[in-house]
Amino acid sequence: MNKICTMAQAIESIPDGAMVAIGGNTLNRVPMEAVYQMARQNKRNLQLVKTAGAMDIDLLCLAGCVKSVDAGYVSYESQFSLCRYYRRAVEKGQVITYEHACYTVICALRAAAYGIPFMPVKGLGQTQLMESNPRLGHIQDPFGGPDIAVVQAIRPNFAILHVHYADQAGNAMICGPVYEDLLMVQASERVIITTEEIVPDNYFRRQDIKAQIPAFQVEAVVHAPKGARPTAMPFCYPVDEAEVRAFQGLGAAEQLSKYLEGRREAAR
Amino acid sequence: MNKICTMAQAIESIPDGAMVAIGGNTLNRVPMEAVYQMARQNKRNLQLVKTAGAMDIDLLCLAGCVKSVDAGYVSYESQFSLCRYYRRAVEKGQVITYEHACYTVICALRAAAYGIPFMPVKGLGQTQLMESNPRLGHIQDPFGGPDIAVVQAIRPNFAILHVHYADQAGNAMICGPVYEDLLMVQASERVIITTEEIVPDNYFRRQDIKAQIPAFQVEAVVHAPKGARPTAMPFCYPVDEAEVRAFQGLGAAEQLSKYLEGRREAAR
Amino acid sequence: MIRLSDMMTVALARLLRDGETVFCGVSSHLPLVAALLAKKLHAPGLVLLNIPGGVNPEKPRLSRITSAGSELWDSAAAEMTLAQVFDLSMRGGLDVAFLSGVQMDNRGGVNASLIGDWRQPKVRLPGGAGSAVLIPTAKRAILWRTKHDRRTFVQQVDFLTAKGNVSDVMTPLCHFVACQGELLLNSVHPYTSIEEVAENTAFPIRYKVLRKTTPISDAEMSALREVDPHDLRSIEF
Amino acid sequence: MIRLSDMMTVALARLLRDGETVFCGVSSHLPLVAALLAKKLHAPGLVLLNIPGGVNPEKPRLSRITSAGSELWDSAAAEMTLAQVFDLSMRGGLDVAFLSGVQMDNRGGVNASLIGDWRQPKVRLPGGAGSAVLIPTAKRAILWRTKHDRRTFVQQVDFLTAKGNVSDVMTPLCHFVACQGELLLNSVHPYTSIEEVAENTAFPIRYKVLRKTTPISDAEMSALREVDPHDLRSIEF
Repeated sequence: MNKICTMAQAIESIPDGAMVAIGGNTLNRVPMEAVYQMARQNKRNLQLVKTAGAMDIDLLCLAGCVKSVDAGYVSYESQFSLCRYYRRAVEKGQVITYEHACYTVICALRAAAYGIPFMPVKGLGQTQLMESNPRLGHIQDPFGGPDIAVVQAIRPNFAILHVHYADQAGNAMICGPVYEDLLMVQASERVIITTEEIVPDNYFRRQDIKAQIPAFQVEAVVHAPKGARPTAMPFCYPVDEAEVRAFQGLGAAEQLSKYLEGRREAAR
Repeated sequence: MNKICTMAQAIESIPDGAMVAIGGNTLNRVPMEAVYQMARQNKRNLQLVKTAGAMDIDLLCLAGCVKSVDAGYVSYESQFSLCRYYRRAVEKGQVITYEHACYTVICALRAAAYGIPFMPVKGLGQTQLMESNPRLGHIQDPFGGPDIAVVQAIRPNFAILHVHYADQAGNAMICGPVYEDLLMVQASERVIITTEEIVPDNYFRRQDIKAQIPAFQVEAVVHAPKGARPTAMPFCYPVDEAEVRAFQGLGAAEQLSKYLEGRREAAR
Repeated sequence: MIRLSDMMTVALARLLRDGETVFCGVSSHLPLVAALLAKKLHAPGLVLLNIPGGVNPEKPRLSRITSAGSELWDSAAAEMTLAQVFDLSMRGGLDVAFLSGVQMDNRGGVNASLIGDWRQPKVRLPGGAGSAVLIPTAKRAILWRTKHDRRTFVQQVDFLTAKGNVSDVMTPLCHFVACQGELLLNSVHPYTSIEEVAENTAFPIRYKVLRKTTPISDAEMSALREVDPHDLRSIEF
Repeated sequence: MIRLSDMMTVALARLLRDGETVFCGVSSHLPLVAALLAKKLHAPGLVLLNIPGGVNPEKPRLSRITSAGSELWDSAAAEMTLAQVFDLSMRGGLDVAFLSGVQMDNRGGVNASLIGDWRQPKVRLPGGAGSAVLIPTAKRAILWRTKHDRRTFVQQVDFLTAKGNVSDVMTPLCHFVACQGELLLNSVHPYTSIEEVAENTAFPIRYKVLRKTTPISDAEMSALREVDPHDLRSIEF
């Protein structure tokens, strides 16, 4: 079955209010072209899920697409500083933060992948996350040990990932760091893959090259060369610093559509 | 740090009574040379852990090494039929079976790997495993859902795996099916690797070849060419059917030491 | 002369639909061949899942000794470990699981664990492998057993290893389907009769409409020979 | 003239022991360089773990933009995903976690979440990343912060993101160590004084023996230049 479609088609399948897990980490291998498209399509009330997000969450907050964020960390690193659009939206009460340790996001996704309602988590000792995040709780050990913290399952409606290679059926492969991408595939109801390269049908049928993501778990494949820009794609391209700074300099939501139009031109 | 040692040295580190997870599946990539050595060293009261075992468990039962077995399946497949030494030991009350679904072994190992006392398990519906296996129980969902089954963590003292490549520090790689081996590494306190080949120190420092097992998790590396025989080693050798049949034909424990001596000669 | 193994394999293959995810575990040569046959015939998009973790191996050269070996991995396009296949079923994404047992009753109960009392078993059996979690969570659990006798098809299993979403039971003699929690006879294979089935079954045989299993077509037979040239479907007979 | 970033990096490196497993997360250039420095100097068997999952990358060419990128993966011998690194800490196998925060108090409490009340935060901060689970489970959680002022070292944190096994806190001015649940001043860096530390700290400064931090040796400085030729340890200054 050929699952290749345009970015616009793939993103159109995401309804307002959907819970969406976004692949990559901070400014590394983020499906930014898909993020841009969500903003262009003016999505509303998205519930974002990520361990450590940066420009993806910041942009969707600026665009007004976001209802809530489940994450352990939302910020650029080093000189790129904080996500100011995200901050502003949270401080104004427009976006709800479910603050996690990155690991409780992982545990919540694992619970969804394993089909269980919650996952026990070691180590949540003295932390006010327990009171501020309703997805966290405590449970008795039925085998007589001390109580343990638990996190409720998070089952995103969609996972969107940017990968190096995918075939038209949806078999897909990431080179280098996988971050939480593979777990997101297992945990999510539907998976959209954007890929640097579409490979021939038998590309993966070799002893040494197996897709980490089986086709049957994938709903849509979008050919998106440079689809992670301006974030880094390992072995392909580094962070486009000028582009990140241009985005950070926008200031108001009104400037965003022009920026997105510019990005569309650049992608041609 | 050079962790290479002899099979005898590696196995000597396992005390009587230890809980030992054995890699591979049925007659596939089982660390049989290590299993033979456990029998030769006359271990006692071992608590074996495996999803699907065959000759490994059968042999250790014949040798009288076993106190208990946590497994989902203990049998040869197709024409090799049942594990009769294991059966006899269980029926005589010499060996305790903690019967699992293969998946509850996986969940129990995951719990150990994740540092939590138990793991919720979907799907244990109507089954008498719940009453026969004390490692299974039930728990309330603190988020208001229905009760769910749980399995207690299983943290083996040792995992023993046979791999294709390892360096002297313990970085190790399996080609082809990994079964539960990598999970056993995460779940166990100490890890013994037996390997077809010892590779040079920088073998794994390449983009496309990464060890799946990091050296720091490994305690001992044994160079054991054909170390999975008579089970199959993918891409190396198939099941040695004659050898399996010879073992199955032994009948009594008295014959075993001669068989093991023969295997020692063959390994030279 | 129709061989029992051929009839069972073909009849199992017919139960599988295009696009379904199908799991075959240890010691499961016959359903493995059935899945490959279905893929060849009417279900090219069927997704075969297995213990070694090879998703959809392409024309695998099956091993006589194991249905959990690397031959199911080598030609696969993607990898999905056994743990992940179980997870898939747990979250409701597995369409079909093939499972077996030593005793089965007419309520879909399966015993693969032991004969006698579990506190002191008379006979220790191999164990249910994935049954206890797959039979309740797979959308359809299809049971198969290469023996059809009164020791297998019992009034009540000695030990309930698993019970749940059993949809079909395939034997050398017939095909049962589950209907409101009861196994009803759906069809008897061409070379036998309801009397022979009843004689070899310890629970009462009930049915709505009694059918004969459709005989094996030439196309089915030739496809079967192609996917299983070494007749591994017959090793348990 | 000793640079603050050099002094902090060297002092952090000295805290690491040979053979320890050490985790550095996002936005952690300074401790990342410290770990590489320790490995070069006195801890060749140190095991560096990180977000991209490269175990012990060999002479990585660090990125100015991220401490979670593939440059930490490329030259690694083995892979261990972030999830697995967390798991390692959860089961008691992580020796050292480097973490930071925006507010820290003298009981080892860390705030990386928000300023104000959590129901309606005045300032939303990045979040604790791994802190809430790593600080209680790593054998030693070492905190570092490139600013030393009264807004950082507070009487009481606005929000407790994490607390637990904090063993050390390193700042541009000094080194605190945890003793019976309290942060005690262990040493002040050569270019400053206890008065300057006290002036810039909102909690009372207590100590058992007051030491000066050992100045950077020539060997340390030359190794530091080698592992961090592009001075990434200074990007937050």
